[in-house]
Amino acid sequence: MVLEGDCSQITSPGQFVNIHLPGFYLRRPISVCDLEGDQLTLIYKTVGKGTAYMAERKTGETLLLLTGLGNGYDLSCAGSKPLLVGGGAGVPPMYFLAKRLCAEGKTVHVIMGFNRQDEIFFEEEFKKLGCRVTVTTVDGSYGKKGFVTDALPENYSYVYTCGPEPMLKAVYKAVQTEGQFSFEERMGCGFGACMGCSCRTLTGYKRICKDGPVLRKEEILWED
Amino acid sequence: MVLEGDCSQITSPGQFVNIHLPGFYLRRPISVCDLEGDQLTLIYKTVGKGTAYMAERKTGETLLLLTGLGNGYDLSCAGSKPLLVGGGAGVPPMYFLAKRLCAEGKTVHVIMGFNRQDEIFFEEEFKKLGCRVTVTTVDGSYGKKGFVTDALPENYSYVYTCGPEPMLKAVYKAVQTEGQFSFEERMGCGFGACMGCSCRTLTGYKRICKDGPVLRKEEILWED
Amino acid sequence: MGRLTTNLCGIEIDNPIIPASGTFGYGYEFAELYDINCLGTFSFKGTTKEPRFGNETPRIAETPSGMLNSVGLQNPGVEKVISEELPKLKKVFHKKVMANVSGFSEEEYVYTALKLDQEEAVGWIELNISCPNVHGGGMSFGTKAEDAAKVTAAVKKEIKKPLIVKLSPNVTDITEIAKACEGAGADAISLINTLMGMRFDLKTKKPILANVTGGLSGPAVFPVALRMVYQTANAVQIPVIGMGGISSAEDVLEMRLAGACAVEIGAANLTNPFICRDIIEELPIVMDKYGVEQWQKM
Amino acid sequence: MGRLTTNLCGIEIDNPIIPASGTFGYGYEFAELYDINCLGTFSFKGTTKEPRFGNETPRIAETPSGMLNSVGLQNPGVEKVISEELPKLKKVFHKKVMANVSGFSEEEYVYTALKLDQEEAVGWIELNISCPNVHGGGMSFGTKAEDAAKVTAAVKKEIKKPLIVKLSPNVTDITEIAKACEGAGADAISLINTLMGMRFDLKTKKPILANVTGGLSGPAVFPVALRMVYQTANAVQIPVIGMGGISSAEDVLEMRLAGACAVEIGAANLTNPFICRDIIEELPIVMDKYGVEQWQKM
Repeated sequence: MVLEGDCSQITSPGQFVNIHLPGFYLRRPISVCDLEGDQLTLIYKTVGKGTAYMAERKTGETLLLLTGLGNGYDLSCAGSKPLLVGGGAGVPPMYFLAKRLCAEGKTVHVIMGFNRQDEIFFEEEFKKLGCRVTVTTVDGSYGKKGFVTDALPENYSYVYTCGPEPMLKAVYKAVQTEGQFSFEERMGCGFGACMGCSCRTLTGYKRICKDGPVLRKEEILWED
Repeated sequence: MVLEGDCSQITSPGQFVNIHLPGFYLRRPISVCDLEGDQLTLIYKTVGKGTAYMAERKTGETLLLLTGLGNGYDLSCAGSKPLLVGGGAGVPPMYFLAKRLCAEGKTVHVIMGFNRQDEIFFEEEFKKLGCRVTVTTVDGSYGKKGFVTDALPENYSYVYTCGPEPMLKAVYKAVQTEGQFSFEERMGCGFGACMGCSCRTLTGYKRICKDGPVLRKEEILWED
Repeated sequence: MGRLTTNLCGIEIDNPIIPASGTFGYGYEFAELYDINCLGTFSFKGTTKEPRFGNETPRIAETPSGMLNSVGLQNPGVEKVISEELPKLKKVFHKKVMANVSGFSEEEYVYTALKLDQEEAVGWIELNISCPNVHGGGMSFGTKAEDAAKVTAAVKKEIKKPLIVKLSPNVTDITEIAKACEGAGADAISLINTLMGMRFDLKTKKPILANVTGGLSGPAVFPVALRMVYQTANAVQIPVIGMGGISSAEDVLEMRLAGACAVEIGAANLTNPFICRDIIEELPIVMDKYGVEQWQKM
Repeated sequence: MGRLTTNLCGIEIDNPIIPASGTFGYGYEFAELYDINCLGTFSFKGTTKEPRFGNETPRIAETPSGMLNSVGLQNPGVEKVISEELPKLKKVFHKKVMANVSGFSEEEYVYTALKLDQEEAVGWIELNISCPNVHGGGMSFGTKAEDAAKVTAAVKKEIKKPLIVKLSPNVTDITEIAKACEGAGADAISLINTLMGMRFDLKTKKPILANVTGGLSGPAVFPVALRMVYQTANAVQIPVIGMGGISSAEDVLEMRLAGACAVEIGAANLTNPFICRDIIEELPIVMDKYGVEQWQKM
């Protein structure tokens, strides 16, 4: 979905927008996949009635959204050879991040994990940015068979990752460098007011929507 | 609003359709103004959020509606010179009725009552059917000043009327012949299931949506 | 046994979908629209000893994702229900029907329930001790455990058919009432009846409903219904029929997860008269989606 | 005196619009979006004696026209609220603020209320005896008239500022609780807190909320809120602050007709962070439309 409007609040990759959908009480948080001027690209998977409603929108329609939510990734830690690891619905924010890092002249390596070949998207887009791209599929139908952690390279300066919690945990355990991890949680407001998406960290309680969704590796406290 | 679809359930003028509007729990009952084949014309006044939503619909959109609801007028009682009295939002069903009566070769006299000139609609349409048309306005800004009952003719065979309850009551008291009166009430279902719109009549309890909206003059019981 | 088959107090019904009392009349308005024999059963319009017009109009108000009604138990009285409505009902519905009974005193409840218990078409008596729209009766029996138990026991003693007691959600502790009814001999509990609510007309500055307050139903109340069914199912041993805002096959499965053995569908019939037929058709598809083989074993 | 001016327990506020506790933090997230000094006041996040993380996540579920939350009174504890949050709050909000107080024992309520009573920025103490999301506390005080009166009296005795008691709708008779609080010295009543509800996840077959049940808010509960405000306003002499699902200036006027002297706005802040500012702007226009000159004289 490509939207046009005032996106001046979006300052970092890893931030999200929160979309009001008529007939649904809570907004849908979707991470920013790309931003060019006032043109915003969002990629989402149709999983429920809300995303189904989004998928039915036609060109020219208007949606109300809050933009620039969340802290986003801190690019200053990247080093020269950042590693970006995205799993499934965690891939889109990696694109915006890769684009910014490539623009800064970094050597970006992207690992994208999917279940099956038919879920894969954006491989070419990442390559066009100049990234080195590794795709893994759980069933081996494309790329390297296995999980993203089965495809970690030898050499990288820093890790940025986004994906389902089990993947984040596996990446956390597997990587050697510091890094930033983007988390998901059911949100109420999306801007820090309701405490609906709180989590415990080593540096205190954090709101995923406001103090996150990106946490630094060193502050993460796994709950189970 | 003109709609196209299966209207085979609509058998009589005075019947209504019940329109589902996304975002509103209850359907909106609107009386049939005209029907040509599968083309249905509805005229409604924008009074609340539901009718405002209807007014915003664009050509080509689809609405879900239940058709052919209510008993409608019985045309067999009309006699040769039926009098049709419509007040405000009660005018549209008079058009469908007048059309049918004119097609049967009746001499139809229509009295239309409005508050002000800027509310008047369909005067020309009734004339084109061949009806004699009298317009009254409460403020005298057009036609005869006063209420519909100030414009009753000398000679008519039967009365069909639809409008706000005070008007119906005034017509009831003023007319000399028998007649049929169409009532309004807040409805739940619109098809006789919920007993939301019951009223007392001289022939027992009636559901406005199913046993009505048209009651015969001789069965009406005014409640206050 | 079909995958939707449900045992409701010893009577096997083809599926757990039951239109709720007051939203389905005596069935024949809906029989004009589809063959209502596809239903598990249905609960007919609440019946009292004497005929009732009910409350004055307006009786209906719209709310966000719901509606208020204050019909107030309009019905022709039990004698006419038996002599006029049941014969018409039997022509269009050939399964056992659920007889919904209301009253203003213990004696009235017993009188009406006993009359309907003797009708062959009636499979279950559903005792409505939770109507929020009549004064000095209905709900007052459903908000005190002691009174609920008393009327339940009095009716149970007289009737032969299974007794379902329909509870009000307008209480502090639903489990207390449910346990009292179970202890008094109820064969099942159905809940929730409507939540008491109101709306104002800004033009007249008065309540929209002539009765001032009314009962809230529709999807708005679904989360409250789920919670109360869950609490009740965990508190009693007898079957629980879940209702309150159910509008889809998915909602039906949520109710099942909350502990309901069958569901009643109310307000949704009024906004989409085909909803119960549609849900019965969709239920197996949704059960497939979520890996549920048999309704009863879910 | 402006046409929206409201006297709330002796303190004049510019308008009757008050963001409700738990939906407005300590104000500064909203102050990034608009100047929150346009508000009548606001009720800050419920404060307890000790710091609390609250319940596990998920804490949020969507419902038709509403949402469930089971945050469970996450807050840094009264000492840190005073040392860290209030200074930040005072930088962005220059009017008296309403301090929302929760507890798990009478002593805790008194301790926290007394601490906050001594803060100059605090204009009112709102005693939350109705949180449905904490076990062995919160709501249990609000569902028994005797307990409600006891904690009200204990706090009232110690504090100097006006005491507002926030009631739970999860009760059989709201007027009984309200009258008990009035009798125990409450200066005002605010209601309704959330209705207890739940949802299930059909994929996992478990409740969505980690806490199993949560509090329902949003437009879905508005008719129930209106009814309870109406009943309460007719039962007590002290002012009633109405809340529950208010989402528009029209809703605010309905609450006024139900008897509320001011309103709190909760869930709507979460779906539209500008809603309170917008309502304050629209209220005079809607009052004109319905011929209302002065809020207080309506």
